[in-house]
Amino acid sequence: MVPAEHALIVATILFCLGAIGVLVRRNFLFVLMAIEIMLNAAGLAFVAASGIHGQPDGQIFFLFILPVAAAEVAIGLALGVLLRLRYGTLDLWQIAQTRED
Amino acid sequence: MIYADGTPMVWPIPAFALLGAVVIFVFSRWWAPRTAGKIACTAVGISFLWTLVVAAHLLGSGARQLAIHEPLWTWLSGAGPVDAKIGFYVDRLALVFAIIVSGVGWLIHLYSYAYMEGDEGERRFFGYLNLFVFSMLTLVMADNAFFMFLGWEGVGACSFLLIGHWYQKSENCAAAQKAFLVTRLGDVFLILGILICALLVGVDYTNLVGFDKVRELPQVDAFGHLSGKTVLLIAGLFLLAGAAGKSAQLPLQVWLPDAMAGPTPVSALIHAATMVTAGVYLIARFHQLFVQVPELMAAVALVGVLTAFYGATCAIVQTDIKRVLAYSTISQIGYMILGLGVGAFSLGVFHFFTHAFYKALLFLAAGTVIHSLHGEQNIFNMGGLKRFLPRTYLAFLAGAASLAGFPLVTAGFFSKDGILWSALTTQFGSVPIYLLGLFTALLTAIYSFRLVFIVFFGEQRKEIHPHAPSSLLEWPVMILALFAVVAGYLNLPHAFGGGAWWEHFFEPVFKEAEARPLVHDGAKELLAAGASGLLALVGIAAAWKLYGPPARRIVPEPVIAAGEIQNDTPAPYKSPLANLLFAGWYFDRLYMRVFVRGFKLVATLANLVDNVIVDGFYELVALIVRGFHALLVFFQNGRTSRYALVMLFGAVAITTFALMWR
Amino acid sequence: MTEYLRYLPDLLLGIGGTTTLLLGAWREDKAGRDFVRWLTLVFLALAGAAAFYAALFPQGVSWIVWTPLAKAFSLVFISVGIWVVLCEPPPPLRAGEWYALLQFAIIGMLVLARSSNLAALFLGIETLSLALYVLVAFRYATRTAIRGGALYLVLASFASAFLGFGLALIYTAYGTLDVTRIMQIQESPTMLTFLGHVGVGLFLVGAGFKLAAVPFHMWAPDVYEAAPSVVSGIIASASKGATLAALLPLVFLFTSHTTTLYVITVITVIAGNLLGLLEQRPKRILAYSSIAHVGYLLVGYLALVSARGESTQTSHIQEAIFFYVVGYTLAALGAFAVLGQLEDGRTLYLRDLRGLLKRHPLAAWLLMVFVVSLAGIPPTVGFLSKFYLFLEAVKAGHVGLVLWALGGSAIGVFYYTRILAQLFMSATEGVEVKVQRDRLRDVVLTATACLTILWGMTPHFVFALL
Amino acid sequence: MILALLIIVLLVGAVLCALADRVDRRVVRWTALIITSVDLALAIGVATLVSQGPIVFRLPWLPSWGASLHFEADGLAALMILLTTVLGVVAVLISWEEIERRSGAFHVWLLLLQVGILVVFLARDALLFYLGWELMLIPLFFIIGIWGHEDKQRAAFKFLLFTFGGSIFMLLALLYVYVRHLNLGMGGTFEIEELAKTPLSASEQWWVFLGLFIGFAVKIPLFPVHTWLPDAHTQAPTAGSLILAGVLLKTGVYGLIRLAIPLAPQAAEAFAPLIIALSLIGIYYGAVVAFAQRDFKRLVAYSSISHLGFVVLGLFVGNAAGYQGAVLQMVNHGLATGGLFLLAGIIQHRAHTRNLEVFGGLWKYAPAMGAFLLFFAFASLGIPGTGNFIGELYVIAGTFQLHHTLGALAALAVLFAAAYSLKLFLSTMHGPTARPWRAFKDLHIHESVALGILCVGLIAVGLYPKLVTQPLYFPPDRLVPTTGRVPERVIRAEAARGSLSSVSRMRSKSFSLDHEVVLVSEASK
Repeated sequence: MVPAEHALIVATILFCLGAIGVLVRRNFLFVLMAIEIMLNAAGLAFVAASGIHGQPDGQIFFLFILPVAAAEVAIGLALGVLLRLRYGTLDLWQIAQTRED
Repeated sequence: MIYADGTPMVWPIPAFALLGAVVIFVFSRWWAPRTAGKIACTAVGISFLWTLVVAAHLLGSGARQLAIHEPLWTWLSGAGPVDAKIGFYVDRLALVFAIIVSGVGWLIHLYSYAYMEGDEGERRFFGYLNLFVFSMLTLVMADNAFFMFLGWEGVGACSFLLIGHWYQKSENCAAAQKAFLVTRLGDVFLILGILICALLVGVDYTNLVGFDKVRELPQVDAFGHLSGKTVLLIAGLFLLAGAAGKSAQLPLQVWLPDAMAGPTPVSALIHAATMVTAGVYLIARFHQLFVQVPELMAAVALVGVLTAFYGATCAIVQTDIKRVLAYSTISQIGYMILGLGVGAFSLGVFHFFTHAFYKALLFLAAGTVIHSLHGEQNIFNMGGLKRFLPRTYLAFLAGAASLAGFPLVTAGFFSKDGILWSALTTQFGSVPIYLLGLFTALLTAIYSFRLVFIVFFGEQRKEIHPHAPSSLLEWPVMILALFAVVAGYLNLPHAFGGGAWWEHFFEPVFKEAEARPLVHDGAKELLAAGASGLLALVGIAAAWKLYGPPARRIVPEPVIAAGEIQNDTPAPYKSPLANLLFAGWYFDRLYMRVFVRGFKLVATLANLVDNVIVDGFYELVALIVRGFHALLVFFQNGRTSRYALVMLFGAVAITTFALMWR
Repeated sequence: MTEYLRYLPDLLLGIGGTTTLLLGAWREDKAGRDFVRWLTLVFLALAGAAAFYAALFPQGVSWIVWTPLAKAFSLVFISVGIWVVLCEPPPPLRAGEWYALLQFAIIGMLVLARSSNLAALFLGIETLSLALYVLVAFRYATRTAIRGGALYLVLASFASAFLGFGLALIYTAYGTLDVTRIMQIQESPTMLTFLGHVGVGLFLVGAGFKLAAVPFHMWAPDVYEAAPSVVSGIIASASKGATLAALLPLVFLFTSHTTTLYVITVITVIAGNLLGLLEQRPKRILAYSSIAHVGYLLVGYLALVSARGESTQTSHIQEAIFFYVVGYTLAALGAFAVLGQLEDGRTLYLRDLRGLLKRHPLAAWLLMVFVVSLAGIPPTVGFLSKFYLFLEAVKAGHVGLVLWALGGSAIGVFYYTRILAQLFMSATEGVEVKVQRDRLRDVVLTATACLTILWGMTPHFVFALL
Repeated sequence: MILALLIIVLLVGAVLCALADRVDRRVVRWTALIITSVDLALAIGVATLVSQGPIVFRLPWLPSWGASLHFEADGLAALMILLTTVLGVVAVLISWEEIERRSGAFHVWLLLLQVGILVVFLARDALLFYLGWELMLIPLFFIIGIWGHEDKQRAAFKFLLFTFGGSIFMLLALLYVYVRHLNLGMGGTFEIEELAKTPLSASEQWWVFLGLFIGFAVKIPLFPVHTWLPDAHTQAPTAGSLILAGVLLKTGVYGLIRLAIPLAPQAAEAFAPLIIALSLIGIYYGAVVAFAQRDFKRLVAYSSISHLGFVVLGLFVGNAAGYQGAVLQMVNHGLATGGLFLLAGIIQHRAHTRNLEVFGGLWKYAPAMGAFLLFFAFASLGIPGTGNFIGELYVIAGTFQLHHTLGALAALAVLFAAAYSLKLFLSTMHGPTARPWRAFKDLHIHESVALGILCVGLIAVGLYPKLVTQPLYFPPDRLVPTTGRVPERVIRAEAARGSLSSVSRMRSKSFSLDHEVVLVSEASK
């Protein structure tokens, strides 16, 4: 059996990867994906901790994280469509540099 | 206005003058300009009359009542040594001054009424003049030094305003400013001196006798354990500095010649007869202090005699008729101070008394001359005026003779001679001082008759059309001339067979402080008087030789036409000595260069410091704050991943923190 | 049944939100808009009443607990909802969604205010955030709105991830997310404290983001500028207030993080005030101001941490924080609402304020009151609340911290008064702004301004809520 | 109750002015004039009542904090509110013509400013005091910033930032004392009298005093935190300058008297040498820099710094003379400098410039104005007969008692005062007419009245300074310092007079004042 601590370490690595993804990607969609990875890392950590403590609470909590992530992605995608529509790009840097007025 | 016991109140004396001033200032704008003059003359006239009433009462009650002390209300109190009332104190000293101030003042008011006719600022002029008389009366009649200081500053202010009466000329403003600031410097010392006195014995004149107890104190705790005598010396020097400022004594004499920018009656009243003699009054009033310390008396005498000499030397080369008289005033006040300094307080005051008449007369006569010549003041443009202004000439001659000390028939002779005799014979006197005073008397005779001969004798030097003065310009002068001749007999010395009434009159005031001549030899006294009388005659003869009609030569020789010399001509003469004297020994130039320019420089620098360094410091702080702002705002660029980076940085920092500093 | 009563406000608002969402789709005309508006108002009022009474019933163990403080905060957030409904005319399009999202956001706040479990806290934050993402981008016809929404979404999710991961670590350390249990466990230290500390640290990142504490503040100006003004107001005031309300029972978590909190507080106070210094866009100024105000609140929070549960002191500090939140909410909402009248689909600059005095003097005077309150100058509630907060901080021994905070506020005065200068002191020539006027809004804003001043002199009314 | 009324009247007045603005400018002015006059009447009432004992008004406010609306007027406070209300009336009079734009708002702010000032002067509760203190900021900020002159915004900001920056230290010090008082188990209270009982250690006092002092020093302003003042004065409209110079600066001094010294008496003593040095520097610095100014108002502003230096000097020499001098100077400076600012405003309104170098010869066009300027310039340089002389004399005397050299230094500064005052007068009124000031009108009647009020005040104080100093001894008189060397003459008067004369006194029926005629006769010689 895989020790729960290892799962935690994996979760941490996942979280860091996600965070790096947010930092290095400029494309809105990829950034969203990276955030999903981070949220899932949190979920994984919960499940692992649930194992450590022998309780279901952590797993239940993962159930809460899932719809949250889903809802965020849903809104994110809607905004992504609009971004593409208004700015013609999903590159967040370009969008940031666009001057209004 | 008379108390139940028959003593007349004294507050009305200054009050009438004040009332006149207030009425003129507030109401006269709706009246004709001439009305102001009428009000002013009336107000001072009533003051004078009331002074005479008080004088009659005091003289009449003799030793029974020597003074009227009339405290009105508490002015300064509750603040330790600063404790004074508004109140009046009229003893014989104050009385003499008050008579001169209101009496001569009244004559000059009358003169001014004619003199200032048609002047643009007539109302203002008479308002100030009344205010001046009020202040001067306050000065001499106050019952304590702080209240006296009110009058003291008041006369300074009026002097400032009247010098600057013709305010549209910047020279006049500069002269006014100079006069005020220089006297103000003296006043600062005066107030310090008064404060020391306040701490020692209090400022009420009735307390001043306590100074002899102070002298005996081995140390005074309030003054860093200095000995009582030292404290008195310091206080006395401060008072002397105050007196020097107001009375134009060395080294604060520079303002008086410039003060002649004012209208001539002002010069007569303020800068000859009354205000400038305030220093004499001050020292006479504080005689109890001065006599405690011989060094102090020596200082007073030295200042007096040096100033007398200084003034006489400068007067001898001046070309402006009023400047000659101004330097002469400096010199004559020097004599008065000398008299006080050698302990002859009553004679110092006596010289003030006679001087008030003849100097006021000289100024007024000069004013008539100037008036007749449409403002011409350079004596080398005058000449031969004897024919045009015979009465003025006679009056002027009387004044000049009195100034020169023409023996036996003039007041100036007796008063000056008394001082010189005291300088030789009292415990404070000495031979060098006497000799210098004697030499100055010679110079005095020369410059006073130089004036007479150049102005009234000889031929007309310029095409001028003098017009005849109105009668009001002449008869006050005649009255003054009368007194300039006869006033001297009030103190006819015993040696001349007189009773020295004046000295006896002042005995209750000065008491033991009055230094008596150590020599009681009538013959010697006559000899000395003869010497000075002779010198006066020699001086007059020399003036005749040098400046009289027969002499076509003017000594010293000017580099430009004498008639063209102006007050600010840099070096009018060929002789450097004459130039030195013409410029008042270059005191003025020195002060201008060192103090005035120095102050302006410091002010400019301080302003710079304020703007650049002090304010700059805060600007720098603001700049630093802005710098931080710019730094922080730099990161607000809207780039999502950069924001995330900063957040991650924060997260890492917090985590590290949590792990390490546990 | 009574245990359900504690969820009654949330349920009511949930029902209300869904109803308005549906009804809004039904009719888009003015009548429809007004209808959903008043319906929302009814639901909010009902929720308020429910919140008022729900707290009276016995409380079992739950994720949600009605403490007096929670009740007071809940009432404040519901009032904010009512205020927004009254003050802001319904948007011309998608009114139903607007009101639905508003109610959903308030559910999130209510949950936050009452959470006694970190899971509930997470859910509350997410509910609030999700609603706000959409509200920020509500006027998606303009490009900035979308950009701001996207930025907010990305960063908020990023922060949520930290929050989630932090909670996971806390859970790993303590085996529970229940606040009272964690507190009990913490008193008997376990071997996993290390994970717990890291977890609390990451939790702090997530919470800090919601609060816009430095260095998690960067989003604030961009988002506030992009969002409709009133939404910015909600984000600045109520949303932060809710987060802080959720943090209030959690002080024990941070006892070993005081240094971190201290540093965050100081740089928040200073940076928040420095950032706004020369800013030219008023909404961004208010954003920076909100950062600074979070800094002041954190001063209070640190005092709370230092009080270590001492009851009278804790209750005093809580009172002070509550008062501050109320005061700040009044002023911030009011200020944003006034700016909202000037918004014309383009970026608002300070110079645009010049026209306000001529066009709508009342609005100018009201904005002045709000800005003065934000600056903390009497006789407004901003002064007294700040005074109270700092007083409590000094009581807790944080003299140095208060000096930092006061220094920051001295810097901040500059940008607040720059707004005033633009309003009243500058020449009005050549400034053309359109002002949307609404009578009801004027009334509501005037009342708000009056409260701002009234409570600035008589804070008892606010304390009475507790 | 009368104290609350003082403030309520002004608040009501502010509302009325706001309403009147809808009708007409004239209505606003008259409303403001009536309101300020009513307030003046009330203040006179307070001043007369206060001699029977302090007037107290106390209303519970925040009982949980121990803060109450505690207003109390003793002699000093009564003087200050009298000054405030007098200048309030004058401020309205002088704004009669000058303020043409947004007159309603101006008067609203003017009245609110006075509210803040009155609260400061009357508060005996630290929180209330601070509230009043901060209350003064915004109104003056607007008065300078809206109705000021060319560089008004910068000046307004500078004023606000300096004062606010100073006041944060003060607030912190107050909070600290409050908390110490609380933690020592003495209960939480903001009553200043109670707070003063807090037994603070020496170092605590040091810090508390420093905090309070920074706050007050900025307001006074002392060197080197004065730089906001010249800008604020120069740019402010006349009424603003008047109130600023006349009373606002005094709140700083008043704070020192009322808060800083009672709360940290030992520290005050420890700080005294430093403060005395700062105020002496300020006296000279202000006077010298004033001389270098070309701007009328700037010159007067720097002279203010110099005068306020005298006030603080008097306060910290620690004896009755200095203290009375300080209070006298507060009043006199308010009247004299106020008058100069009025004239500055009047002249600027006509000439559209304040540059002294382009003036000259204005007397010809405006003799009445010249006379007033002359009077105020002389008052400013401390001519006897005006209150300034008495104030300066007392301060110098007090300093002299402390140390003779310091006293001499302080006295010498008067000379510099003469230099700048004369420069001010001469370069404006005298000299050749530099420009054809054709449209230059002499004073209007309301301007004359405003200036006349100040003149009368100055002369009254100058001739009967008990008007100011007597109330200081009204109960409670504990503010008057009793420490320091007991001022005693070296030689007592009775001992000095000795056997000079027998003095007969008799009351005179012709005078109502304490008047007696003393006949000095030569009885025993």
